[in-house]
Amino acid sequence: MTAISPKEYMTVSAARLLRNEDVCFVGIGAPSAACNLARLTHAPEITLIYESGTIATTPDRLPLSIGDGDLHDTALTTVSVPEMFQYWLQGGRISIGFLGAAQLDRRGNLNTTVIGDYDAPKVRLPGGGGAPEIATQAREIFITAEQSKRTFVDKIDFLTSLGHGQFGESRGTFGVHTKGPTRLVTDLAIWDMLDPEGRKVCDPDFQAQTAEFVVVSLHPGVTRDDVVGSVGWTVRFAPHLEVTPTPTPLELETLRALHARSANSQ
Amino acid sequence: MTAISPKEYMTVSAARLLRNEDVCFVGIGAPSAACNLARLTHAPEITLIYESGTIATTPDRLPLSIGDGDLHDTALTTVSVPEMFQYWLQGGRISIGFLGAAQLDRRGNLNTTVIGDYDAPKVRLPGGGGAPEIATQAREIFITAEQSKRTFVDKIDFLTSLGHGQFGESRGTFGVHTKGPTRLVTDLAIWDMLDPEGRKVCDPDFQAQTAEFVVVSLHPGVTRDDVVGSVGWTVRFAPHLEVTPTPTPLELETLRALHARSANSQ
Amino acid sequence: MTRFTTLSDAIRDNVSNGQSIAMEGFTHLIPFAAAHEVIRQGVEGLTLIRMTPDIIYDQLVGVGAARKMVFSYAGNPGAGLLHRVRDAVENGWPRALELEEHSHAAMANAYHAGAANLPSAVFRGYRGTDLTNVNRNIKSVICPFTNEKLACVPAIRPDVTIIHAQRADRNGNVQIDGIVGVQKEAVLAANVAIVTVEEIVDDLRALPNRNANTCILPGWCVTAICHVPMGAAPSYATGYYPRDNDFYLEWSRISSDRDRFLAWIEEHVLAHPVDASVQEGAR
Amino acid sequence: MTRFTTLSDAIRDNVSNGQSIAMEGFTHLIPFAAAHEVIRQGVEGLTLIRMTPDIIYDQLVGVGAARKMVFSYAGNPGAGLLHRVRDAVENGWPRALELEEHSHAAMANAYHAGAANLPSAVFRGYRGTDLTNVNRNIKSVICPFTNEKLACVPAIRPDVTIIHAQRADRNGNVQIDGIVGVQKEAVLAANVAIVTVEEIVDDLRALPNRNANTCILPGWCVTAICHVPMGAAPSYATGYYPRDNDFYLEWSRISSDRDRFLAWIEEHVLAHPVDASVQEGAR
Repeated sequence: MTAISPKEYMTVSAARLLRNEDVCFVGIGAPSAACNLARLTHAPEITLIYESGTIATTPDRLPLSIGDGDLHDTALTTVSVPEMFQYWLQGGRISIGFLGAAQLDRRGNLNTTVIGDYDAPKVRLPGGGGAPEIATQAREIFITAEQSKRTFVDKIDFLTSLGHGQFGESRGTFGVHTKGPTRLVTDLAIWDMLDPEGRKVCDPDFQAQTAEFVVVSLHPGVTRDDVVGSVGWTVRFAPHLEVTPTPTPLELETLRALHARSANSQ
Repeated sequence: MTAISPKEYMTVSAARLLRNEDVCFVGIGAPSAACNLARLTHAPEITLIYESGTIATTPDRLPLSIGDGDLHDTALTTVSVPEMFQYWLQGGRISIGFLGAAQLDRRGNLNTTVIGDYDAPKVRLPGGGGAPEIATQAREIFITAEQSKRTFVDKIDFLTSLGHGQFGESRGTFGVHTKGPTRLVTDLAIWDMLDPEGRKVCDPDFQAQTAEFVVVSLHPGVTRDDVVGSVGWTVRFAPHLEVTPTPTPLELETLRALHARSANSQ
Repeated sequence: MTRFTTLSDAIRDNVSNGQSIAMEGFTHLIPFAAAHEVIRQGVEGLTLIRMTPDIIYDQLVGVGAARKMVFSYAGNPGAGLLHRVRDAVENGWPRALELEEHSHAAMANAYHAGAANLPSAVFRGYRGTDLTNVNRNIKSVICPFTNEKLACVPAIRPDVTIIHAQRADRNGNVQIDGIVGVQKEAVLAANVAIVTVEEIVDDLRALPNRNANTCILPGWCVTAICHVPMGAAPSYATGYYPRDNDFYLEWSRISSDRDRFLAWIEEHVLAHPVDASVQEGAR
Repeated sequence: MTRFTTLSDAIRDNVSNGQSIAMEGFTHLIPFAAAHEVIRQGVEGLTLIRMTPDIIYDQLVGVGAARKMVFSYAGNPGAGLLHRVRDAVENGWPRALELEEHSHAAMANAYHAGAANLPSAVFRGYRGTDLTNVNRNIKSVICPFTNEKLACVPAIRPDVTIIHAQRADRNGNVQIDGIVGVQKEAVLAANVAIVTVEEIVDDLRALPNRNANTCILPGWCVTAICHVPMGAAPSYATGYYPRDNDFYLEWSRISSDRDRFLAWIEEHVLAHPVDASVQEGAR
């Protein structure tokens, strides 16, 4: 078996965050691979939902788009898009929203709208899609993205999807009472949303106004400098830094087979 | 063939108001018989919709309830009840609402809620059901009811479903811009909603504030006194009073066969 | 996640005095067996929510289980009035019944809003009707784009929703064929959902010929599933048994007299050992 | 009532400069053939409405048919950015494109409100996002029961909606299988609805095995039906042909250069005699 790539660490580590009983609203790309890997390994009964309306879908290959035919053909049921956003997402039926981003900050706020000024953009990105309401209505948010100074920025150019707002704010500032971003999984590390006392979002004493993503685990072979060098803000590391467990052979084989099937069918 | 009953005159006359291209929201009882008679005679392609969600239903017998299995089994499609009221009725897709009532006044206002005071009713009637919004959102309303002083009253005890409001008002007073009640078919006569100049609702100069139901046609054998004696207000008759055409043998046979099939299957 | 239980356990574990309960099914699939179990367990002080109270709430109101009813059409469909509801409203027998009366459009929108986790439903309705004078839960909002005044009613969020469906699979996924009514909304709007079913199958995904008007509720939206054949009789279940129209007509006679009603409840509901009424149909 | 016409007649009779048009289909059943006919007929000044503009609006924007786009996700799904939309927004080529940008939840609710003939849609959304700063069509209402502030956007009421479906019957009833998206809402919200279909069958009622996720639009809700096999390619039609994922990836290359894009449009859209592109697929 060839060496484990950073991206494989990312996908496997992200997959491990998911539990069998989760109902997961899945974004395309890295989130989709992680969610399906979880389903094909330790969480066979996880419910995967795509915003195209497919509920409890079990695709054999990764979809290229959010609405590939496989997603419908292997779903328990397919609902209309208005119903998906009204009854299922806003209805509070989603336990985990899994999001990526073109830009993110240390508070878990995401930008998928523009680089530069909105009215005269340097790069016009696709926009929010489902993310603004996934970010506020799923009960908890996991983020996954490859680290780079272009993506991990001190200040995002546009706030598309709310994390914990600016320092000094909280989600409650905006009338939002779901947990928001709790975990960030990258190609280099695993980050937790922690306040200065090291408390997690689920802790009743969690101080949202001062919380930020903190590195809690480095993938094997990754140094603190690697992390610092690919992030546009001053990185905080947890006092007891873990080493991310190596993917098991089963995880790795399953992921590679999934990617192989997906490539063949496209 | 036995003599034609007053109720048969009512049903056949009501059926004749419907056209092949109508989309009709059907109430149970007399409206249902009239609508299905129209479908089985001169309007084979009429679209019948029941509030249970059945669209373009073609039952072989009259349903006892608004949601009998036959209505679904013979429908083009069945939608949920929220969708029925949101997309189809409020959506403006219904050309004719066909209503009955426990009490009605000469302005086409209907009461199906209580006889007596609301908080200490003499008789607690079933209530509005779909009628309050059928009355305002179907593009036009036909009413059918058997005449009696108990039903045809000078002042209804409770306004469940808007006709043209009180004298001096119009539907516009309440922000309603559909035609409202235009025809009333009873066991004795056919009435049109006319203003004092004899103008109909569809006339651009129609004066809604002063309009009322006016007798335009008497069923054969019915006298003016019969009508006056079964109505609790001072009846207006059209200057040129018609005699309602006798049901054709086909209409009568079809109606009687429909009732016979319905009775046998219950 | 879904638990498969007996009907008596499902009611005992999830239904208690003073709750708001929606038992839905628009003419079709009315959960009579579950309502009878509620009567047998002597639950009291309920707020009963249902678009068409039908015979099912006439029975619950007649035994005095309810203190309030939220509804839009309280008739015996095709047969006339609901005599037990009338007796409660007109004479306070066996106890007074508070009414919160809506139109169908309002109830349908309120269930929709409940399923969508909104505080209220906005729609174009109630224009010109006296219902706005007798129901304080009919308010309005102004459209900020057109200044049109629209009706607004509170979302329905029952403590418990009970429905009957044709089938569930072993993962707890529930399927409804035929007239689907507001059952999906009523389940998704509720804190707890109990579903009685005609049949339990292995896997809904594997069923051939799923009908065009099928509604499916995933198992993780349902609290308890009970296998109760004939659980909707004298209502009906498309594909299983027809509506017992004769009984609907006969109910007018049974319910028009207090003693006759109580004798019927005694014989057909209370005298049955728990769940046994179900096995032989609800009558 | 429905008219069965050629695609060129349907576009000529119903689409004109300056209209608002929704061409819907959520990844699935995107009406490419109809969009190509709009390009061939040289329609201009359109307001294009669509949750996911996708390649279909990249092409319409690229030829300069649009002055405004109402949308919520302007990516090439699975492949990256929409280069023609970017070029219009970033450089005004071939003309400036005004954007009205929403979230999916807002667009879905706005179509729902349009189908329901409401002036606006009320939902819980847009909290904390900068989108409220750049889109004046995001307002709010206060729930009169809870005082919660809810988002409010105008209902979508297109002049014309165009969709593609698997089949229609001779009475004009339309059936969609698979991912149904917002097509029903888009059709019911519109003043005029054009539907292209893979197949025309005798009678939808007589079809066996109607699928559980079928959507049906009665014929009297549809203005024109056009028989256009492969009318959704390179998107897909469940039961007929799969998504041409290779083309979606290739589009990034074609569209990233103005000349290459124009050559592609010339060869694959304009050079085709009317409707002929359809018969051999949209590429």
